[in-house]
Amino acid sequence: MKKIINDPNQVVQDMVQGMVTAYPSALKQVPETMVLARKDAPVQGKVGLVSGGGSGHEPAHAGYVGKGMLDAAVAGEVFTSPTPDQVFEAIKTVDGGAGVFLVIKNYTGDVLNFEMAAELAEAEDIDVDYVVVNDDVAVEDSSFTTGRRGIAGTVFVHKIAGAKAESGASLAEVKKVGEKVVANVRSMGMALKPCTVPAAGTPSFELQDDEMEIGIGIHGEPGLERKEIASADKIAEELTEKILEDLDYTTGEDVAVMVNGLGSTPEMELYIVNKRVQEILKEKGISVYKTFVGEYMTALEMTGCSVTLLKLDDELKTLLDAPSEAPAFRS
Amino acid sequence: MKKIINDPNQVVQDMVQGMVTAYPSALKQVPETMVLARKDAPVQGKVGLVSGGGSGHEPAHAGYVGKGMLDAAVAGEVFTSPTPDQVFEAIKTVDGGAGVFLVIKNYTGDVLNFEMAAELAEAEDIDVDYVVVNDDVAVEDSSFTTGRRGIAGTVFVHKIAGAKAESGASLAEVKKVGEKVVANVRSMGMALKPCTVPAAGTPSFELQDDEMEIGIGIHGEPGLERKEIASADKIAEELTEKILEDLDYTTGEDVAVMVNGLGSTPEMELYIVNKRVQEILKEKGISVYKTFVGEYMTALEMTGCSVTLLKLDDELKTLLDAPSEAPAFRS
Amino acid sequence: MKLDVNTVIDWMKRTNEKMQENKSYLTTLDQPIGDGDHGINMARGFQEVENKISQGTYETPADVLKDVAMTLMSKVGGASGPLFGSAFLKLSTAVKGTDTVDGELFAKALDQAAAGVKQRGKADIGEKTMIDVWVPVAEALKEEPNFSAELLEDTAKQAMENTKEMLATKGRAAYFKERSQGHIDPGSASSFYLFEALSDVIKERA
Amino acid sequence: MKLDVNTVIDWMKRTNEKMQENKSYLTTLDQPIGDGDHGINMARGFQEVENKISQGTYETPADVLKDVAMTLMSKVGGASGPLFGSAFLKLSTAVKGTDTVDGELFAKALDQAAAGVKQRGKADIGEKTMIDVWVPVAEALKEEPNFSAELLEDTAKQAMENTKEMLATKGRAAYFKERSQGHIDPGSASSFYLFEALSDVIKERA
Ligand SMILES: Nc1ncnc2c1ncn2[C@@H]1O[C@H](COP(=O)(O)OP(=O)(O)O)[C@@H](O)[C@H]1O
Ligand SMILES: Nc1ncnc2c1ncn2[C@@H]1O[C@H](COP(=O)(O)OP(=O)(O)O)[C@@H](O)[C@H]1O
Ligand SMILES: [Mg+2]
Ligand SMILES: [Mg+2]
Ligand SMILES: [Mg+2]
Ligand SMILES: [Mg+2]
Repeated sequence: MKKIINDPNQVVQDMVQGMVTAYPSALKQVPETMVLARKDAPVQGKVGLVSGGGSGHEPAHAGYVGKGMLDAAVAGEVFTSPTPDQVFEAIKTVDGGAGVFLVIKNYTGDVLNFEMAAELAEAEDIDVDYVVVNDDVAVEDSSFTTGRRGIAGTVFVHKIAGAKAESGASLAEVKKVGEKVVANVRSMGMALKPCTVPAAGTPSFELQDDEMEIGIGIHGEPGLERKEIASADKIAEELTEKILEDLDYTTGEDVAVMVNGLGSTPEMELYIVNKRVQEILKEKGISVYKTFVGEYMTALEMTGCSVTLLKLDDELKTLLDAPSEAPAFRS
Repeated sequence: MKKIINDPNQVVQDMVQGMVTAYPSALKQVPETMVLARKDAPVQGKVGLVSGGGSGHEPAHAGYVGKGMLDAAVAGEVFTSPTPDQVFEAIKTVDGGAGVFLVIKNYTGDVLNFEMAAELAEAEDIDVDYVVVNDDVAVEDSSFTTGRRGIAGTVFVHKIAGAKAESGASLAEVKKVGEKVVANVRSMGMALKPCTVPAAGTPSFELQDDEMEIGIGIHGEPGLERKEIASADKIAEELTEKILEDLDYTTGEDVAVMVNGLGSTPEMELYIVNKRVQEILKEKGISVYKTFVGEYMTALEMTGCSVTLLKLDDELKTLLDAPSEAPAFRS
Repeated sequence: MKLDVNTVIDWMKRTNEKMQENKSYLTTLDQPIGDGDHGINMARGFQEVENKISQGTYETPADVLKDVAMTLMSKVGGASGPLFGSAFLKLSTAVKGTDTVDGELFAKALDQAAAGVKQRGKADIGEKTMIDVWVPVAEALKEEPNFSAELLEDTAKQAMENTKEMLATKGRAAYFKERSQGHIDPGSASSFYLFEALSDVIKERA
Repeated sequence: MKLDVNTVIDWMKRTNEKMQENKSYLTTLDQPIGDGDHGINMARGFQEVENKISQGTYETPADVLKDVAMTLMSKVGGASGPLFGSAFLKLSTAVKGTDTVDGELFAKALDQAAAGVKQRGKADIGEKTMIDVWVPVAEALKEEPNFSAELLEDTAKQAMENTKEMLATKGRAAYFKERSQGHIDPGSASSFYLFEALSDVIKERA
């Protein structure tokens, strides 16, 4: 394992320290926690937005803390949901009297820990509500399974629910728009090479030199199949078409596109994927409102990418465009 | 070689296509070239800013094209400076009558090709001037050598000279502030793992499992030494101290810090490095005005990072903070 | 079998030893069908448990078990933190007010703990989770309140091994569908170590 | 030796063959002490040269050499593009107006080409660059205007090999300092192929 770290068991602490010292005028660390909050939290009268999850997805989640987006992010251990008490600290920190909204990615651990935090908060009379993001079309939704995973589409939920909260909306209104994003966002990922959890020290899975994994999750959990590596065009087609099969994007006005790197994919390659994604959408008569190419929701140093499409209406467009001062998402 | 590409010989074309379709309202491609320019170029009466170089450093250089930063970027083949005619096309595209300023990284190829382009432009009565960025302290400056390399500090030159040009300054004024940045910026990098030029197909160098290379260039050219891999703290110390030895940062008012990922370093690790960089600066009584952590000047999928320090005065602060609409540098 | 406060403390210390010893093995189990952190989670959690209980003074088994529950909930995270936390909280509640827990009461407590995990995780037996160890162990003990250390260990071991051929439908392993078969469920393995530790402690005291 | 327009065309075609054949070898030379693109650059450049000259009709050697120069300048980039471009531009200028270039004129032209590379690259002999092939070749031919194909090839080869032990002080290899020693300079190797191609063509015509 070759990593630029100090102690594999201290990576989250060191990282949080590195984040808060990078943006001292924007962020503050809630003492003795792995919670980073807006410097001016709580904002009185505004719904507070909290998200978080395991670490290793940087810039998610603390990179999205800032005016117009999240009020706080909670960093768990690498790939491990934070504990209820940490989430509860975040909730208390951002509660400005209008309630707190949680953005949870759909993993058993995240759901359990955030729900328990919500119970703790309610016991202290803080209004809490939440949305569970499950944008990954790679894994089928059936009554059997845990449901779909939350991946890069979560960033759009942060942005749009964040803008809504910033506009002074109520907790119910923020929840409504959060659910609207979840209903209209779909993603799918793929990988060429695995990642290594620092404290584990060995790669989380193996792929042959000519193999790729289609439908990968952001912790290395696969979804669809392993097969021979294909061209960027074919990869873009496979991801995009699976998304388009799942939701009818032709009925919306426009879409937002995100081509997200999973950690060690050169940005050059993300743009090469985007090239074909844009062509496909054009061929299908789906018009693109805005495109995001870069690392938004990573899986440590996994090599691969995901494609996300969000169907927009006027409200979502306005909120997507609204100003954000979050370090990793400025608009 | 595992890469998400189509044809190793078409990566630059595909990437440029992917970039312009990602930001169609911000960028335009000069027909039949690898030049991406501001959509509204040429801006009449404004000094035009052109940079570029070999590809593989994304988001540099086209990610820095936009109001407040570059007017055009020229993409050469991977790690290969663009040819004079391509640079000349960029110059012609952005010339709004007030002259054109070139930001060149100090590599023989870049200097030769950009200088030749400047000659071509002067032959057509376009005023051209330039600055050569040589921020890398890893390689010694002596009359013998080619001089120091230009690496991540170049991004500060783009930002600050870009803001100056946007303010309506003359070519001479833009050059003056460009040179001021060059005089006050120093960087140094290191790597844990090499990168692979797509058309070459094999890694550009080898490092043992316990080895790192200190002083690496953004094409894999080493500078100082190969040695046993050290902790993030030690790495941060070595890079930062080499920079501080080279220039007295205590005499400026404040510094800007950039911790730059070379391609496949998890963002988590960049923040871990930043943690120690900030501590060191604090220990030395150097106060930090603004910090940038992320991928600004990459080397394909090289694993490693660089640290850049820029000594600021009031003018540089104002220009650093000025608005930028470049996709990869919004402020 | 009789569990007094010191036996419970020893049980937890022995469990911690096992989690530390098997940290990489548990992580290895979590790599092919999960996200490769289970051993790290368990080792961190039970180390914190050990730190916590070696500082406190306890009167009853329930007091210890409660601190274990709270520590796991606040130090582990992931899926396993709240689930093991819930299990210990139920154990604690079930034996509240008793100085010495006998086999019958322990069996009852285990049954409630297993039910707690099911409820928290919205899962049931046969879904390739730790439930597939907790439920069979609870059932075996219910049938034989004077159970031996061997029975406890064998039942837990067999239950853990039975998860190997199961198809996961809950937790991260569910994403692997058919590919989840042929691998032991990591949470079932750590649950086995927990019961093996108890068996060890009972044997020593016998 | 006499170079007419067709000989020059053949020379360029043969050079292209060699650059394609040795593309990965040249890149391999550029990896340890450069950025690993030299073979790619040369192969791209001379393929474009071949495409260009097979479309045109040429009267004199100078016409061909000028197109070669312009093509290399506009299709290669990097350090080698402008440097090889300058060399060919100087060759073209030096033989302008001549239908058949004899040994003496060619030697003079090479001398000017070498000077052109020196000037463009602000470098001199002994700095482990292509100059260390161009200059020795130019000097050898100057001394022996009736040079044989063998002399040309041997001189170029020896010069290329001499770069191996040199310490680079210009170009990317300069960053490697002592570590640049023990490696042949990639631009010297491609320059050798260029002269070897000429030697081949002369032999064939003899
Ligand atoms: N819904 C559930 N109900 C019961 N147990 C579960 C459930 N989901 C996961 N588990 C247990 O948790 C274990 C994984 O724990 P761990 O790896 O620590 O957390 P995570 O899955 O969040 O990474 C699984 O092996 C399984 O035994
Ligand atoms: N200043 C210089 N003068 C003469 N030749 C040079 C100079 N710098 C580099 N070269 C030649 O160029 C070769 C490298 O070419 P290439 O790899 O194509 O370009 P780059 O160095 O830009 O990647 C070197 O091997 C050397 O022979
Ligand atoms: Mg986990
Ligand atoms: Mg090059
Ligand atoms: Mg796990
Ligand atoms: Mg090179």
